Amino acid sequence: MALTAAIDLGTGAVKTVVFRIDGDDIEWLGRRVDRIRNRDPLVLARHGFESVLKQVGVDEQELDYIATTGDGENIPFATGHFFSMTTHARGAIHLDPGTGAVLDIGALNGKAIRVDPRGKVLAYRMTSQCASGSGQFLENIARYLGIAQEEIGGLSKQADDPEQVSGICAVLAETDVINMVSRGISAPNILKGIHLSMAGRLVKLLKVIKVKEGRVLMTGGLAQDEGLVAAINEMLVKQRLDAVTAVGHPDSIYAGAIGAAIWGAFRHEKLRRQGELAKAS
Amino acid sequence: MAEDKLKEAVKEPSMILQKELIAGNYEALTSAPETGRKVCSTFVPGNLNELIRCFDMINNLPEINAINNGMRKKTGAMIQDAEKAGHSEDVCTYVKSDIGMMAQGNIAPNGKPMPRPDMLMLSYTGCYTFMKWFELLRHEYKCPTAMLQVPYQGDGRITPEMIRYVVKQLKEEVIPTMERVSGVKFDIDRLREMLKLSARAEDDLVWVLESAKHRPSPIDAYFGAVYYMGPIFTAFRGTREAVDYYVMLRGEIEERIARGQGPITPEGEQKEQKYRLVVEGPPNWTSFRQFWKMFYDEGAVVVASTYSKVGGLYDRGFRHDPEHPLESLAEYCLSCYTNNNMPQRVDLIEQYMHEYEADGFLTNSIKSCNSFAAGELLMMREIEKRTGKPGAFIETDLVDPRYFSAANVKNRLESYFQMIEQKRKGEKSAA
Amino acid sequence: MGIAEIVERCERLHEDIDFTAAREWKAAEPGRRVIGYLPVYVPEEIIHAAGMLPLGITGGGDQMEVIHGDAYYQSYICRIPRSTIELGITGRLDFVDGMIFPSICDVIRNLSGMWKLMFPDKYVRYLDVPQNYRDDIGGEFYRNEMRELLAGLEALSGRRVSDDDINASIRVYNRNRELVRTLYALRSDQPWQVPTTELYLLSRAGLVLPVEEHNQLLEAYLEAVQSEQRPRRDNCRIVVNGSFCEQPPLNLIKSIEMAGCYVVDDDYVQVNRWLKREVPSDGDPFEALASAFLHHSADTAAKYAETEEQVGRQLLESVERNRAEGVIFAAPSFCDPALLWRPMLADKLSRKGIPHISFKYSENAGQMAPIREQAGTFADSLKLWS
Amino acid sequence: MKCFIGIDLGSTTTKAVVMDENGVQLGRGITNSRSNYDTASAVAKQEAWIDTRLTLFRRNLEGEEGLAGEVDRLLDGLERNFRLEQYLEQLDDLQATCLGNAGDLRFHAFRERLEGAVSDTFERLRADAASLYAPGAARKSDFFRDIAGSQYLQVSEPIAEAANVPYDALLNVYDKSIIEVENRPPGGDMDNKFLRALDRELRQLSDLAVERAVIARHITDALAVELEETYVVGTGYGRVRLPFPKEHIRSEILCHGLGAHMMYPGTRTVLDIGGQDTKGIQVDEQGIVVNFQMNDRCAAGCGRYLGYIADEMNLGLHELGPMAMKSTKRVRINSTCTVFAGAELRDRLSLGEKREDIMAGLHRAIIMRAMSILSRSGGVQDQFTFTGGVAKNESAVHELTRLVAENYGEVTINIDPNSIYTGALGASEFARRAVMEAA
Ligand SMILES: Nc1ncnc2c1ncn2[C@@H]1O[C@H](COP(=O)(O)OP(=O)(O)O)[C@@H](O)[C@H]1O
Ligand SMILES: Nc1ncnc2c1ncn2[C@@H]1O[C@H](COP(=O)(O)OP(=O)(O)O)[C@@H](O)[C@H]1O
Ligand code: SF4
Ligand code: SF4
Ligand code: SF4
Repeated sequence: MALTAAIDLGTGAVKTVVFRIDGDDIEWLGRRVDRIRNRDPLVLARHGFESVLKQVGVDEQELDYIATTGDGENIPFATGHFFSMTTHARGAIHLDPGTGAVLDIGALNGKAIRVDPRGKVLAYRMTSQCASGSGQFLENIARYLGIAQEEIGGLSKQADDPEQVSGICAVLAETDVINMVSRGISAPNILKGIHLSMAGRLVKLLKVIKVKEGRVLMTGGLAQDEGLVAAINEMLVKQRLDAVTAVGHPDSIYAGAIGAAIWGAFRHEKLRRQGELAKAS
Repeated sequence: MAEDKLKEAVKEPSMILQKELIAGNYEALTSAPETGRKVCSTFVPGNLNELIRCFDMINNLPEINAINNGMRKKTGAMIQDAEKAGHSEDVCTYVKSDIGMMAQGNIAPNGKPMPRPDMLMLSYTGCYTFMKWFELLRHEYKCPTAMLQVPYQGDGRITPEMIRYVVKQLKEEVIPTMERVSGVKFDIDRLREMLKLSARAEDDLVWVLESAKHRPSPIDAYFGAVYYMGPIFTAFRGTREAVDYYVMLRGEIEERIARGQGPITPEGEQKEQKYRLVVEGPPNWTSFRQFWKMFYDEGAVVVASTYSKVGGLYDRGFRHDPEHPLESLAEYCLSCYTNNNMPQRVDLIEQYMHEYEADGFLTNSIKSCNSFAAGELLMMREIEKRTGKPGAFIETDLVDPRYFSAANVKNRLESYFQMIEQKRKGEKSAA
Repeated sequence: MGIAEIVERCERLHEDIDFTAAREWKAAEPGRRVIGYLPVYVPEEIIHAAGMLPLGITGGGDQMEVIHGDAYYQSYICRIPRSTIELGITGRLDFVDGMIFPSICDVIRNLSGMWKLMFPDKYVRYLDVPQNYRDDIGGEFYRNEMRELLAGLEALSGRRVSDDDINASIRVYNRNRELVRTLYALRSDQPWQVPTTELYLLSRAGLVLPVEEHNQLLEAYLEAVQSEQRPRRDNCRIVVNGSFCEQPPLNLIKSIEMAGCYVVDDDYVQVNRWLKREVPSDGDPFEALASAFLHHSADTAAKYAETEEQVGRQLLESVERNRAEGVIFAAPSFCDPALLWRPMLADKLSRKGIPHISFKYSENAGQMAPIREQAGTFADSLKLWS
Repeated sequence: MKCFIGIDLGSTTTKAVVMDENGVQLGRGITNSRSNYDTASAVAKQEAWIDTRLTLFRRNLEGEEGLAGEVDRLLDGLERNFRLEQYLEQLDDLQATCLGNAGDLRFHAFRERLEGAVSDTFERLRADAASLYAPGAARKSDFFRDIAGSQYLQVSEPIAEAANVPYDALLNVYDKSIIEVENRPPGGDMDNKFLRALDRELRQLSDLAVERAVIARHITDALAVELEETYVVGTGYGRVRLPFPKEHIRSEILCHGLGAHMMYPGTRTVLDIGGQDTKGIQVDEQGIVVNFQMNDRCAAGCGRYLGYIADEMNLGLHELGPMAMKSTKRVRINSTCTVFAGAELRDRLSLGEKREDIMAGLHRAIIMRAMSILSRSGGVQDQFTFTGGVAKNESAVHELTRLVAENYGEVTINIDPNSIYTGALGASEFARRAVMEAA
C-alpha cells in the first residue's frame, strides 16, 4: 500500500492529486487545478499541494512518494520526477483502460503517444520548436475575438464553412485571422479553421507514431474543447484513419498528475522491495 | 483560388507538341509492363539520356514527376504523407513528393500506374540529395543501382582527372550495369548517332534562349523557358523528335521577333516590358501561373535565368560530341550549372546581366534545394556590386504549397519593381 | 593532471572562439601555418606532414553572436556555415592560412566557393572524396585528390614533403586514433566513469590542438579516470546518431545524460575516429590512406552506401557491441545528410526491434526542456519496462 | 486648403499624416489596427484631422500677441479636454454595447446582477475620467481600447465580487463589446467636441491676458477653414485591403525610405521594426530606395514579440524598455520565436535569472535579428535612421546603438519621437507629388 501525491506543473496550470494505491486497487483521494496566470508556479505548486492534503486530511509525513511531472523537476519537496509522456500515458490508461494512444495538447506543444495496455510508451512524437497551431495561439485568437474559453468548442461546432488558416507561423496567422474578420468570416468558421489546422498537425503526429486503430484519449486542458475533439475526429476520417476515434474525458486535465502518482507508487514498491525504502524527503 | 480564376491557358503549336512529347514518354513508361521495355530512373542534371536510350530503356525522371504533380497541386498531400511516414520537414520536397507519390499508388499523370524501375541511374551531379534519394528508392525497390559520381568543380574548372574518373565509372560500372539490366549490348556507334542529334537540338535551344537579347524579348527565359527546356532536359535529347521540336519553336520565335512581339503567357502575349530581369533559382511549381502573373502583370520579363541551365550550359559553348562520346558525356555531367562553383555562378550571372541588358537581378530562393540556395545571398551582393543593378530576393519552394506565400512574394516583387522605377526616375531627373 | 584540470582545459578550448591555442602554436615559431577544415573528415596526416596545424572548425557553437553570418543564409539552412562565416568576417580566422572544405553536403560545398569570393587571398580547397569504393576507380581518384591537396600545401609553404614524412604523421595519428578508441571503449564499459560531456570535450580538444599534445591529454585523462570511482546512476544505455557535422551545444549533451541516458556510442566529432583501423605506415602513404578511406572508414550519411545491406550496418553493429538499449537520432535542423538518412536507419532498427527516437537541434539551441522531455521519456520507458 | 494624406495600415497600428501642398506636415493620427481596415483608416485619418485642427489653432493663436508664452498651455488644455469629451462619448457607446452583450444566454442565471455590475463599473469609469485627462496625468496608452480596458480591469474586479457575479463573465462582456465598438466607424461631431472642450478649458483658465471671446474666435476661424482631402496614398501591411485604387497604393518599403529621408535628408540606411516585420532599407541622397531586405515568413524577433512578453508579464509595452535598462548581467537568448518568448522567459526565470536581465536579453535578441537583416540589406551607412514602433523602446535603442557601433563604427543614429509615422509621412509625400508634380 502506498500513499502518493503528484504535482503536474504545466505552462498553463498546476495540477495536484493524491492517491492511495494498493496493487491494482487505485483510489483517488483528492485533486486540484490552479491556473498559473502570471503567478510564481513553484509557490502555487506548494500552495496547491498543501490545500489538497488538507482537503483529504492527509499529513505530508504520511506520504510515501511525492512525484512530479511536467516542468516540476525543480520542486524541492518531491521524491522523484517522471517525464510527462511517461505520466500522461499511464494516466490515460487509468482514465480509459481501453485507450491505445494519447494526445496531450498543452499550451505550447502537442504530443502524441502510443501506449500498450499497461501504460508503456511505445512511440511518441512532439510538435516542433515552432509554435504554430499551439493552444496558446488558440487562446490568443479567442481573446481577440472576445470569446471565452468554454465557448470555443460550442462555436466551432456551429461552423458551416471553416476558413483555412494558412500560416506556418502563429504570429502571422494572427494577422491572417484579423484579415478573415475583415472579410466578414464568422467566428465559428474561424475557430473551426484553427481547430482543423491544429487537428491536421496532431493527426500527423498520430500517423507518424503509426496509430492505426482504436481509441485516442485526449489529455491536457484542451481536451475539454469539444470543438477540437470534433475537428480531430473529422481530420482522422479525412486522413483515412477511420478506425481511430479521439475522445475526451472529464478528468483529462489530471492525466499527467495521475500517471505520476501511479508511477510514484510503483517506484516506491520497487525501492521498498529492494530494501532502499525512501520516505518522501 | 486566384489561380482557378485564370482562363484556359493560351497555347502555341510548339507548346502543344511539347506536351505531346512529354505525354508520349509517360505513355511509354506506363505501358512498359506490356511492351516489356526496361525503365531506368535518373535525374535531370547530368542525365545520360542518350546512353539510356542506347540500351532501349525508357527514361523516368522523378523530378519531372514531382513538377507535374506540383503543377496539378497534388504534391501538398504527397509531401505530408511522406512526412507522416517519418521524413523530415526540413528536406527536399522533390524527394518527399516522390515518396508520397509511391505511397499513393505511384500514378503517372496519365492516370496509369508507374512501373517499378528496373534500374536506378544515380548520376550524382551537382546535388547531394540525389544520393540519398536513390538510396531511399533502392530501399523501396531493391533494384540494381549504378552510381556515377561526378566530381564538383571546386576550383572552377574541369580537370583531365575528373573526366578520366567519370569515363572510367561509365565504362566499368554504368555501362556494364545497363547491359546487364537491359540485356542489350553497348553499341558506341549508336551513341554517336544520338549525340549528333543532341548537338543539333542544342544549337537551336541556344538560339532560342539567346533570342531574349532582342528588345522586346520574344520569350520569357524563366517561366517560358521551363517549357522550352522540357524535351532536351528530359527524355528526348538525342532524338529526332527533339530536333524537330526546336526547329518548330525557333520558327515561332523568329516570327515573333519579326513582328516585334513579346512572349506568350498563359493569358496571351505580354505587351508591356518595363523590366528586364535575370533570375537565379528554380521556379515554384504549385503556384506557377500565379507566380508568373505577378511578373507579366507588372511588365517584367525574364531575359535570362540560371534554372534553364540545370540540364547543361549549352550557351557557354558545350555541345555533345560524337567524336568523343564518353568523354563528352562526362564533360556534360561535369558542366551542369549546379556543378559549377560559386565564383563561376556569379561570373555567369554577371555576364548575363551585361549580355541581356538587364535592369535587375532576382533570386527565387528555394527552401528545398541547398544546392542552389546555400550562398545565393552572397551571389546577390556580388552581382549588385559588380553591375550596380539592384537585386531582389524572394523565398518559395518547389512543390510544397505551404511555402508559397503569395501575399509575401507579391509584396516583395511590387516593392522591387517600384524601386527600379523610382530609381530610373531619379536617374532621369538627376541627369 | 587531475580529471578536473584536464576537463577544465578542454572546456576552455571548447569555448574559445578566438582559437587562442592555435594562434599560440603558430606564433611560437616563424613560418608555421594553420589550415582550417570543416567536418566531417580530412586526411590530417597530409597537413601535419607539411608541417602545418590542421584546425577543425565546427561553427561557433552557442557562444557566438551571429550577425553577418545570418545575412548570408536563409532561415532554412543549418547553423554551421553561418557561424563559420561569422568567424571569418569578424577576423577570428585571420591567422588561418588556408581552408579545406571536404565533401559532406551542398552547403559546405558551396561554402568553399563563397570563401573564395569573400577571402580571395586565402588558400581554399574543396576536397572531393570518392563515392566509388573500388581501389582502381574511386581509390585512384582520391589518391589524386590528396596529391593535389599536398601540392597546394607545398606551394603554400615552399617545402617539399616526402612519403616518409607522411608515414611519420600517419604513425602519430594512429596513436591518436588508438587513444580515442580506448576512451570510447572505456565509456562504453563504464559509462558512469566517463561522462559523455567529458569524452566530448576531450575529443573536441583534438580539433584545435596539435595532435601530439592531444595524445598527451588523452593519456593523462585515461590514467586519471581509472584512479577515481564515480557514482553510478540508474541510466539506460543509448547510442546517439546524426550529429556528425554541426555539433550540439554542450548543454544538450548534458541534458541527454541528465534525463537518464548513458551514451555508449555517438558520432560527435568524427575526424579522429573516421578511419577505424590502424593505417599502414610503411608503404605508399596515399595508397594506405585511400585504402583506409575506402574500406575501413566510418559510415555517415555523407557517404554513398554501395549496397542496401551496407545501410545502417555500422549502427547496428555499434548497438550490439555496446549493448545499447536504444538509439537517439539527434540531427541538426535542416541537415540534409542526417535527415535524409534517418528514415533508412530507423527502418533497419525497427526491423531488429531496437527502440529509437529522434529530435533536431541547432548549435546555439537554448531551450533544453523539449530535449529533456523526449530523452527522459525514452529513458523512462526503457527503464520502467525492462 | 488642399490636403494630402498618407495612411500606413500596419499590423499593429494604423497611422495617418496630413500634409499641405508645400510639403508641410499639418497633422498626425494613430490608432490600433483592427479587423475592419476601413474603420482603422478612418479613425487614423480622423485623428490626423484633429491634429491638423490643433495645428491651425496654434497658427491662429500664435498670431495673437497677448498670448505669447501661453499658447502651449492653452492648446494642451484644449486637447486634453477634447480627449476627455471623446473618451466620455466612447464610454457611452461601450456601456450600451456591454449592456447588450450582458443579455447573452450564458449569463442567464445572473443577468440582472451582471447588468448592475456593468452599470456600476461604467459609473466608476466616468467618475475617474476627468483625472485621466488632468494636466500632467500619464496615460498607459493613447488608444481607447487600452485605456478603457485597463481601467475596466481594475475597477470591475471588486465590483464583480460585491455583486456576486463571475469576474470572467464581466471580462468577457467587455472583450466582446470593445471589438464591436472599435469596429464601428468613428462617430460624433468633431467641431462641437472642440467647442465643448474649449468651453471647459476656458472655464478653468482664469489668468488670461486676452479676452475669451478673442480666443474663441480664433478657434472658430480655424474650424471654419475648409480642409480638402485632395489625394490619399495608402501603404503598409494591409494596403492591399485599403479601399483605394491601385495607383493610390505604394509599397511600404518606398514609403519608409522616403519618409526617413524627409525627416533626416542625410539618411542612407533605415531600420524599421514593426509588429510583424523588420525591414532594412538603403536609400540614396534623394530618398530613393536602392536596396532592402525583410524578415522571411517567420515573424521571430519582430515587435509582436515584445507584445507577447508584455502579456506574459502583465506589463504595458512601454514598461518593458525601462525594466530591461536596469539589467546588470548579460543573458543570452537564442530563440526569438515570438510565441515561445513566454516559455523562454519562464525557463530562464526558473533557472534563477533576474527579470531585468532576461528582459535585456530578449531585447538584444530582437536587435540581433534586425542586425542580420541590416547586414543582408547592405550594412549600416551613415546616417542611420531607426523607425517603427520598437524605436520607442529605449532598451531596443540602447542595444542597437551598441551593436551598430561594434559592427560599423561611428555612425549617426537618428531616432525621431514620431518615427512611427515614417511610413505614413512618405505616403503623404507620394500623395502630394502625385498631384503637385503632375500639375
Ligand atoms: N474548458 C476548457 N476549454 C478549452 N480549453 C481549456 C479549458 N480549460 C483549460 N483549457 C486550456 O488548456 C490549457 C492548459 O492545459 P494543460 O494541459 O494544463 O497545459 P499545460 O500542461 O501546458 O499547462 C490552457 O492553454 C487552456 O487554455
Ligand atoms: N510605447 C511603446 N513602447 C515600446 N514599444 C512599443 C510602443 N508602442 C509600440 N511598440 C512596439 O511597436 C510595435 C508596433 O510597431 P508598428 O510600427 O506600429 O508596427 P506596424 O507598422 O506593423 O503596425 C509593437 O509590436 C510594439 O512592440
Ligand atoms: S514561424 Fe512564427 S511561430 Fe514559427 S518560429 Fe517563427 S515566429 Fe515562431
Ligand atoms: S536538392 Fe535541389 S537539386 Fe537536389 S533534388 Fe532537391 S531540388 Fe533537386
Ligand atoms: S549540418 Fe548537415 S547540412 Fe549543415 S553543413 Fe553540416 S552536413 Fe551540411
